[in-house]
Amino acid sequence: MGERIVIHPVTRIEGHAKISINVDDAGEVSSAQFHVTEFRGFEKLCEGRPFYEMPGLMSRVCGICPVSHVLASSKAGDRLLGVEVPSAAVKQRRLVNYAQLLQSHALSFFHLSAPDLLLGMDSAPEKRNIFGVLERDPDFARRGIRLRQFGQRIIELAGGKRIHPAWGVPGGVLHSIGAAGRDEILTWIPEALESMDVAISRLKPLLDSLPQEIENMGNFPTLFLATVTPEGDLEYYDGVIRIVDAEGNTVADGLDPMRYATFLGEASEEWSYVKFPYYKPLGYPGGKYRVGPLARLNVARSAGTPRADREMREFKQRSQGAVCQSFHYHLARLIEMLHSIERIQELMEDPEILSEHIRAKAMLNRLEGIGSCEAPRGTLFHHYHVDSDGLMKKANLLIATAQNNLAMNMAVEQTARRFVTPRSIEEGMLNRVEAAIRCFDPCLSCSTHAIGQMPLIIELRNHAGDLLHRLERS
Amino acid sequence: MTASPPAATVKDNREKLLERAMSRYQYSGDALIEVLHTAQELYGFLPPALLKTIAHKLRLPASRVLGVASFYHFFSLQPKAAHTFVVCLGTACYVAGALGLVEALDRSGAKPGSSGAKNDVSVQTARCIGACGLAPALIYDGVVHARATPQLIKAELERIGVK
Amino acid sequence: MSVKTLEIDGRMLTGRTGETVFAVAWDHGIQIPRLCHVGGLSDVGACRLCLVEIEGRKRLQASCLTLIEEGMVVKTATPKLKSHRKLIVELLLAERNHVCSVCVMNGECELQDLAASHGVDHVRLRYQFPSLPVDTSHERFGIDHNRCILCTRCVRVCDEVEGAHTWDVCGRGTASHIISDLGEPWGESDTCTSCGKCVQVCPTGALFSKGKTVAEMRKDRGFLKYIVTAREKKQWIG
Amino acid sequence: MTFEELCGKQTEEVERQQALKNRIMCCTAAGCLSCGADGLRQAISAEIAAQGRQADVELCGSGCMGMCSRGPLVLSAACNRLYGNVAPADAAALVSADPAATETLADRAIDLDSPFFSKQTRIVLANSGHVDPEKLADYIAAGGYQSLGKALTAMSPRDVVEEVKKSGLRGRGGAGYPTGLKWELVMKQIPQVKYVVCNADEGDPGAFMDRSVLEGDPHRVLEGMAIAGFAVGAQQGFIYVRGEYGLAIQRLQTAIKQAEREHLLGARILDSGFQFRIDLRVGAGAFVCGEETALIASIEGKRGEPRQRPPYPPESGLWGAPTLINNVETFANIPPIVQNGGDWFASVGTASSKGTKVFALAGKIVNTGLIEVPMGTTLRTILFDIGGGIPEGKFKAAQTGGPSGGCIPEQFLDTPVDYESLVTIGSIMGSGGLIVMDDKSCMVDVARFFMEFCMDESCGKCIPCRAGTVQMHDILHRMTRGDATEDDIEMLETLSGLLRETSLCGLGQTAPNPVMSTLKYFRDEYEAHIRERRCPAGLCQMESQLEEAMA
Repeated sequence: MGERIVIHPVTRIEGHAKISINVDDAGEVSSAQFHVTEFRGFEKLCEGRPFYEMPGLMSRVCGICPVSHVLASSKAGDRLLGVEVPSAAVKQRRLVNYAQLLQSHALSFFHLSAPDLLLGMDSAPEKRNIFGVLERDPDFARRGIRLRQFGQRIIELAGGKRIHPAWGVPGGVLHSIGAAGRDEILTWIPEALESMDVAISRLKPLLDSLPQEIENMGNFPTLFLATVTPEGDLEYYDGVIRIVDAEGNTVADGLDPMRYATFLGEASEEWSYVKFPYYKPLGYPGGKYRVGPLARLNVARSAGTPRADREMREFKQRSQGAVCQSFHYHLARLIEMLHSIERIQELMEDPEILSEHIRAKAMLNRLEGIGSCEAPRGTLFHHYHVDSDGLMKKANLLIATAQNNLAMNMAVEQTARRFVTPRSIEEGMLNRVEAAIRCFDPCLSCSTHAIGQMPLIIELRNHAGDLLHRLERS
Repeated sequence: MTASPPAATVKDNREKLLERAMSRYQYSGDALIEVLHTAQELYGFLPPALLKTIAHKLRLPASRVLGVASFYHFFSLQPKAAHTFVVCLGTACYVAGALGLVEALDRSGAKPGSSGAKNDVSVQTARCIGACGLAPALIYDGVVHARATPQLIKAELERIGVK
Repeated sequence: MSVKTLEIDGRMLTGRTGETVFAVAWDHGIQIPRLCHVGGLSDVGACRLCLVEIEGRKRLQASCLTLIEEGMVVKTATPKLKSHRKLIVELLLAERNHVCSVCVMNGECELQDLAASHGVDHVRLRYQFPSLPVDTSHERFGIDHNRCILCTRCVRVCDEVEGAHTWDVCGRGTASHIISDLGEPWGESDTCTSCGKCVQVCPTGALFSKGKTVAEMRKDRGFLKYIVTAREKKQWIG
Repeated sequence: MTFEELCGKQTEEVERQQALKNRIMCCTAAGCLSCGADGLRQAISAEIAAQGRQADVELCGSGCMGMCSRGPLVLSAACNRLYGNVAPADAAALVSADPAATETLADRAIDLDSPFFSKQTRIVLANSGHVDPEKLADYIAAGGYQSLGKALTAMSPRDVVEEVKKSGLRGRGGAGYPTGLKWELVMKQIPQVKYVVCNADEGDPGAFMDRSVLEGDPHRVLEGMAIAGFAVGAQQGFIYVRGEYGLAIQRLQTAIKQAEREHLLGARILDSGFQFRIDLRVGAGAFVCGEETALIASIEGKRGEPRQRPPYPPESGLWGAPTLINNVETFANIPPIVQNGGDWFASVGTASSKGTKVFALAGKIVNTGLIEVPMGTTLRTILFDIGGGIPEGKFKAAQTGGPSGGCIPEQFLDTPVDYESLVTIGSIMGSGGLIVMDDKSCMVDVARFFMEFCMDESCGKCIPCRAGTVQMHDILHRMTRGDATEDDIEMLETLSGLLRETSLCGLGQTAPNPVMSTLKYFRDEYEAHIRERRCPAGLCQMESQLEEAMA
């Protein structure tokens, strides 16, 4: 008799979702799905609103990566105005984007994933959280918390508040970081760099102790998509899109993000509120691809900063061709944090960061605008249509978590097949299924625009659909 | 000599009548409501162009004219349908089951405040037409029907070809 | 000019004949809440926030319309008045879609301030969620009906100070809304002088300058008193 | 025309009428018109011609005869009989007035000695049913314009005001402010230009007294206004009449023209120095215009939005001038008061409420129609003796005062109907709508109905009324759908307090009254809707029931 395990709510991810694991008559896992059960409808919500409001409105999509939405939204607004954003404003935006990456990755790694890594996949669930980590390794945990604080502090200094800053506007930004802000940020840098050294050197040996997990939790060939500089280096704010395959070969390069719709398709499935984007030339679901830290490191030639480049060269050695193990999202995340800190230092040393020429003003000059940037979890697109008065007619948001959706489903299934034995369910088995999801650090509030916090549920069902086991945590 | 008279002589008579009404009140802004009454009598409803004319003649701001016209339910800014049902929803009629009449009209696709499916029936509700002794009362194309029933409405709708 | 003495909130105050209770109170630092009143324009007594208790009068009185009288005893902040004001603010918040977080006036809004000062941390009433439009057809300004509280300051400033009377109220009751001319898009108004006075007097983010984003709008009302005084005293002559 | 000529005209007309063989009065009030009075009138007229009786049989239209439930009504003067449910086929019998022929009508004859008539006292409605509203001569024959003549020839303005004060007449529009005091206030104002306004914007759902008076006896109102104009020193009057009252408007227009032609209105009235014009202002469908400051705004051509009082209209009304505003019934009481004296009027009614009151009986009652009783008559007398009781089922409540009033339960049936007593039991006199409800009426739904009315009619100027009525209606609506909680009752009470105390005008201030009075007397019905999701009257369709029906 077939069975189905449902993990609902999935914990330690952003947002809420459900995993169902289907069990066949032989008692083996036959399939698994990652459902996103919430719906928010931001795209509908903004219809009829002035496009100038979008950065402020879109920053509300998510409490973790509001900056990314502000940036993509502001950039779409730049296009609607048809202006060239002053270079000082671009630097302000870049600064905050790095800060955002830093704080979001810190949250994902130290708060959400470190418990699995440091305490073990099978450790007691009630200890498997940041407080457990604090107990086991207070210095490590505190460094994580401080790194996140650093990122948030930059956002606060530049954007005016820590979350949902509405400082990005079409045409530029509202205010600059200012001399005092710059000075404060510079004081944080040495500690931050040191913390990254600590974290990276701590993670590497841990990875060596988890070969089973690395090889079986989301290890499969897909395409990887990310923004790079025209030269092919790591780039988060503005660049071209490059796609590589599992072997590391470039499939497409120099793609204009403005033309995303020509190479990315969006499918949907009735069991989930998240869309399923795919690379058009390879069709659905063959054109599955991954975005985010792992994809960016696979796609980029080099980081462009000395410390990160050193780590990146080593990282690329982990696999022939592209690194396909989703578990390495964790390491990629740390390398990106290191890179971000280096870039922040560079920006702080650039005198133009204090320039007050930070906003280009214009009337509405285009009726369609697309803005894209690299959010912590991957490439983000905002696509707006407005009427001649500048009121939103239609918005399409293509979000990183959605782009990883196909891969996450594959990872869930792979992990379930390998680790879940339906006859004797143990908590640790299900935790691995969740951990597979956490590699991607999905942000469900973004991808579905959900309200509130609803952690994930796992349900085990037979093939008649009867519920056999249910795990719910909040 | 041309056969057809010049355009000016076939000028709409209604314009003259409206003009006369306004001059009777010395084009005073205070007479706005009276003028709107006359205009609606003549034209059936109050389209924007008509409101604009009235505003100019009475030397009133256009927004004030629309503000007044839209305040009073008696004035219609939309053309009237060919057939009008007014269901009295005064207390006596309400207690006597006037809602049943509204429902009967509703079933035929004619909703209060809107025009019907074929755009030739409009349904309105009134706050007491003063025929409380005859509740529920219905005004169908200007004629008061005492103790109206859903059956009566059904028959009338069928007669004018609304299903 | 004769002077009258009255008691407001236990303080003996004086004011000139013809002054309102509201004006005398504010002159002496007693800030009676208000939304429809703005200095320099006529008063309509519509928002009911400035209601006060006056000894010997059965009903609460709108202080912006009540002239001071010798020996009057006024209370402006009794528990009853406060609870009424709080509920009025809640009624406004539930009436239309006031989403502070994306509003240009966030942090500067008079309605928001009132909600904060009256402890409105949640609304006990059902939100009505009407579907209302935004009109940004004007070259420089926009009107978002979702944020309009129908205080009619814009109508009055346009009529009384600018003299254009572009704005008025259309419809009635809960369907009331502000219109320009015959309800055309603002940008098509042939009476609007684009002076922007309406935008400056609007207490919320309903009227805003285009291009301003969330929390960016700052409104200046000082000009009103200046214009009105200048006009009364004909300061530009001589 | 001089006063003497007027008196001569009266004698002449009375004699002419007495010489006739028969006068057939056919009720042409809106009620009877809607059940075929027009066709009946044509049939009788044709019959008179066919029988060649034009010389000695006269057909007249008349104002409301009261018993609307039996319309169309016809009064035959020759046999002093009132017939109900008359059909065109009865024309021959009516015209001939032959006892044998009228036999066919016997079963439809209405007993004029029944309590419906005997328990009434008709002052305001004295002419209704006896005078043709479209004939000035008829009104004059009935003593019309004698009071105006008396005032102009034998009294000073102060005398008139004193007489009105002495009568104890109070405003019949609702609040019951002493009419004489109001007149005195206006009279004492210094400005030369003053106005008299007749509020005929009768908007309460379920009230049609004013309409009946205007349709049935328009000259009476004109005469009352002219006397008021003389007393307070105004030369211009306005009648603000509901746009819905087409027939009343038409008859008023006719009446004004007739009166002007005979110098009973206009310049040099009855050859005296007094001049008084009356203009009609037709309302356009806004209940709030019944509120005096809104009415003023409307006459001035503006949106009918009320303003704060004071200043009251007697000080600053129309265009800032002192303005006397009374309603139709109040003005209709004036000619008899001037004619018979204030003391005579004060002898009718109770200590604080003098005279009579006209009520429009409607709802679940046998004799729906228009009645007039002395102040102080008990509800029981009105409903069961005059009204004939409840047709089927059991009495539950009587609603007075329309949307500003309350519901009176059975235990107060013996309360005398006067201004103070009604307020004591949570209702108001209002303009005179009296709607009877039986056990099939749901009191929550009635409260919802009135709140919906107030919500629709709120002008939108002040927030408590504009937004508060919406919220109160929302709660009541949810109650009738079984979708409310106990907290909602509390919120309903809180909102009621807010509206009552903070609304700008009477509409908002009194809008909670129906809710408050039903909550007071029928709280169990509210609780049943909330706790048991059940409508005790079986009227409300509960959401849960609807869902069941769908499934």
